[in-house]
Amino acid sequence: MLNLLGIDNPLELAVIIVGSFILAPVFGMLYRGIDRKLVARMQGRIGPPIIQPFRDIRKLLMKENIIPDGAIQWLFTAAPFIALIASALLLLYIPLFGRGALLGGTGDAILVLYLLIIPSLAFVLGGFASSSPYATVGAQREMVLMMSYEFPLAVVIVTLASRIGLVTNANPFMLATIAANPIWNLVGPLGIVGALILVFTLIVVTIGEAAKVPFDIAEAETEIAGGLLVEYSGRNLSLFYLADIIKAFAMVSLVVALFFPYNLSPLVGIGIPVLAGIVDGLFFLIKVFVVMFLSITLIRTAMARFKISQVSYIYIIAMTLIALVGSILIGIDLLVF
Amino acid sequence: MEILSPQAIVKSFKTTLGGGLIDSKISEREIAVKKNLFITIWINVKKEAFRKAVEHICQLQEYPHLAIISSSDLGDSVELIYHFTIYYGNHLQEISLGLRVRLPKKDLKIPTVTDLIPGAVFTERETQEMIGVEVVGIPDNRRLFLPEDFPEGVYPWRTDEKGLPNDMFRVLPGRKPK
Amino acid sequence: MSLKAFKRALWVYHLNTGSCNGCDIEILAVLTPRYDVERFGIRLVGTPRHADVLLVTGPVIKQMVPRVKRIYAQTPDPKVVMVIGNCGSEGGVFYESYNLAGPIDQIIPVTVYVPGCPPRPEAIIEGVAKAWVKLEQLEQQGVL
Amino acid sequence: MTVGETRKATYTIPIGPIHPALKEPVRLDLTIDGEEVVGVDVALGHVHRGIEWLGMHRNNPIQSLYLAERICGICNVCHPFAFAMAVEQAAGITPPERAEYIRTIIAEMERIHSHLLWAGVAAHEIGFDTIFYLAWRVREDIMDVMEYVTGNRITKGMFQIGGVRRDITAEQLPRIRQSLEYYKSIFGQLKRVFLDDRTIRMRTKNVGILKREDALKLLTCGPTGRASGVAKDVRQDQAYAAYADLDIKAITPDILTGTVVGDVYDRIIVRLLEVKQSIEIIEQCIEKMPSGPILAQPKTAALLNALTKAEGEGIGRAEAPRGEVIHYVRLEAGRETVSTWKVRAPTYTNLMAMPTLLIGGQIADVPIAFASIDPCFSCTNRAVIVDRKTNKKFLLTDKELRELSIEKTRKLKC
Repeated sequence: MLNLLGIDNPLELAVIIVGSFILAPVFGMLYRGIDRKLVARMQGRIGPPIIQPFRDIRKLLMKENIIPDGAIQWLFTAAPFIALIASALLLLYIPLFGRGALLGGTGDAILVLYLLIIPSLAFVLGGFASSSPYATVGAQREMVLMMSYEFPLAVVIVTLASRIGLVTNANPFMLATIAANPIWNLVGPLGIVGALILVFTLIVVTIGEAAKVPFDIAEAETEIAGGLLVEYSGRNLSLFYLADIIKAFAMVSLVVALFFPYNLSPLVGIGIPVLAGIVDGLFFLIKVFVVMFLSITLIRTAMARFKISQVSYIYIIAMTLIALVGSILIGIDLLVF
Repeated sequence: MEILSPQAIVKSFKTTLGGGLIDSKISEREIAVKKNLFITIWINVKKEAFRKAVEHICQLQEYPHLAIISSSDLGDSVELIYHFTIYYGNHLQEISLGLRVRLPKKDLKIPTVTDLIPGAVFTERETQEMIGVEVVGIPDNRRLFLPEDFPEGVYPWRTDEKGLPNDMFRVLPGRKPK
Repeated sequence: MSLKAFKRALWVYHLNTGSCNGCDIEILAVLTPRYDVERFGIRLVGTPRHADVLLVTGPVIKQMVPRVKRIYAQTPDPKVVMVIGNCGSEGGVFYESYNLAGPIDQIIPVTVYVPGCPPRPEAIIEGVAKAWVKLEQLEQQGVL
Repeated sequence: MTVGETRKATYTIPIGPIHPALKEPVRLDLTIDGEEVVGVDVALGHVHRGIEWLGMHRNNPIQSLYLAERICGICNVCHPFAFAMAVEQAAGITPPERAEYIRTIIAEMERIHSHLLWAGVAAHEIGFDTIFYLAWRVREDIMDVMEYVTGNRITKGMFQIGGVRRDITAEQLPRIRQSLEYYKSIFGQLKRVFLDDRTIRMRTKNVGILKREDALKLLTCGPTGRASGVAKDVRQDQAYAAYADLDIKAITPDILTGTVVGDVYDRIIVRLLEVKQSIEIIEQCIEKMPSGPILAQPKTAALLNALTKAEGEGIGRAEAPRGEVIHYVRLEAGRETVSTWKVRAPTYTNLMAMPTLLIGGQIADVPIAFASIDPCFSCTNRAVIVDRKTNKKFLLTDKELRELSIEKTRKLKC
């Protein structure tokens, strides 16, 4: 086995691999179930059981896999795989369960940005390949949305990396570096405000990334089948379903990795590696849950029920501007203190 | 616009149409506890006077509400009733006005009223396809409800040989076809 | 594959073939907080490609026949067809009309009939339970 | 079959909707230039069941009463209501006063349920599913009361020619009152949700405008016409049932806002205020309800016999939640069925206004503008989009339209 990331403890390596490939999707699905349940409760319903996403996927695997006559066959079939593989790759680059990322290295923070695009792109490709006008319209809109939210996301990461780059000799565009130097430790009060604004931006971006079926904002979670997936069925649909879940989990993990990389074990002083790993892993899950609840579940329901309509209607301008304000604050903070 | 009594309305038709008016009827029904009146006026006009009658209704009320055209197959003729309502918007003063015109089966043609009442297109289209009356000058000549593969020259509401043939509908088991 | 997963994750597509809306609003009512079928994992989907169950209402107007057949073909196997309401089951009050091609079982195979005009939401949910039983039978026969 | 359908047969999903808003037997052929709608054609007939033919050739009038109830599953009180009135007029039967009051109460209950249903559907059209659930949850209470009073949730089977089949007893009144109190207590909340929400305002103000003059010319009726300032309401205008005893005033949006715009927002106002009006009407009816019989002729066989012998014609008019329902009935002596039956449902004429509502708007506004007249049919509805520039035709199901619509809300929101 390759000695990735300089991890020489085979146990730890095994833990990370298990964490990336098994635990992350499992918890991703669990969180999707929790999200659906919570939304239902907030809408006055009982809602599906938390394990519903597992059942959905198992059922989809039992179903017939139809490829429509008019579709571009190879692309139609390949797109779900691309989406799933790209989402899974994301997990390898994002630190999970309080550990480092399996892969990673110079510039992985930028790489993640690109990897985030690929699943969306695969959705778009699948939509175009179905050559249904419905899916085509959906694909076009998805592309527009995708381009819009990648931009503020880039601003957030670049700001973080530039600030952190000033205090360390390590490459700042590494998630490991960012994790080692949490932004909150580096800046003064003004910078904290700036960082909070960046967190807010990232959370709004997460809504866009996770509510992947962009035209179906209210039902993106309960109904994975938006316009893009109209022609998909059976296994292919389940792959998209899974990719969607994993990507949402990865995205939220990214938020955690960028802004809340703290581990619990050093704070409470647990020295035993295994115990520390378990404690950190659980703490990570809690952090992910909190971010997911705030960004996906709560805002989604609240936006429909109450009204949060203060943000401008163009994602790209408003959110980018807000992100820029955040980075300027961090910049001023640097000058002042 | 001045609101006329039902009797005055009938009288105004008489003066406007003269011999074009065949007969007229005012039906009044007492309703509920306070016995307010539900008033319906039936005006029966000759085919030639039909347009003039509609124009006269437009005089009585600026935008008369043409609810529907009903059609009955009377054997040797088809009777159309244009159901208007006038004087709406005022408490209990609305009057239902049925303008009745009879067309002989030999000459099933009626001029359109869509130039006076633009909203009448649907009901005129329906009249054409259901009873087989040709509406002369209708702006939209297509069918409204019947499927495109419905046979030509068959009109569901006719009771003569142009009505539905027996093989076009089903009869419930145990029920005699009428 | 366990049938249990299948049973507990039925995705439903609603197909209206010319119904009066009565059954359709009751199907919707089944989704709403009072009845909330999502707690059984049942949910309405927007395309027959994702569906396990076709909920068909209405007496099948002649114009709808090719569409009903196409929707049926578009639904991936295994699938169950449920008819909601009297019109769809046997024509109902419209049986003798000249513009009908139904009832539905003359056009596509039907597994579960839910009679009623319209059936109560509870009856619709019970119909879904009947569909589960049918699926179990299919499993025993080795079809699944 | 349209051009688009033949060219791309596999993509056409003719039965788009999973929610009832646009489930009409109607196809809209939209001509668009870029994003703007420049032409609209309406194609009907996907739910043509030949009901009038059945009534004229198959059923006796009492059977047709139940057929009339099944014209529409949502407004299934007003059709038998109008049909019964038409037959009563034709046969010279006068329903007892108490029956008139019971009919009115049931009709108003239906209005409450229908308007709440519409509110949920309209919220769904612009992507507010939480409000959809809220509105439908609120609606369940009146459904319960209707079931309690009539025995059924949807098709009530309350009407009989010459009266009603069930009485409303004194024991039932507390439950009805309790429900009315409930709706009064939440009315402020509903009003806040639907009229003050910024997103709803943004999506509905100045969308789908119908000017007063167009509304009159195109014969629109019901809330659609009233939102354009046409104070036309059968309950106010013409004496029928217990409405003749009450002092009812047609609701126009200027009652609340002082002006009439005739847009979707005004239609929301009218419907909301009508819910309140219905509550008041039911209260007055309960208070003033006279005692006495509920049927002019309780024996069905005798009634049928009288109807067979009767000769005459009559019009029944009732204000349905969506507008005016008119039934024309002609009876011939010796004939078991009615000899002529003509039904006019409100959507029939309201659809005439559709081109005016949609032309000049954006595609994303089509669903809410279309839903704003509260069309009441059942199934397929999709639009043929003709792009002026390329002259290509392709089909959009209303689900896609809804997606576009929801996306617009989303854009406005964040």
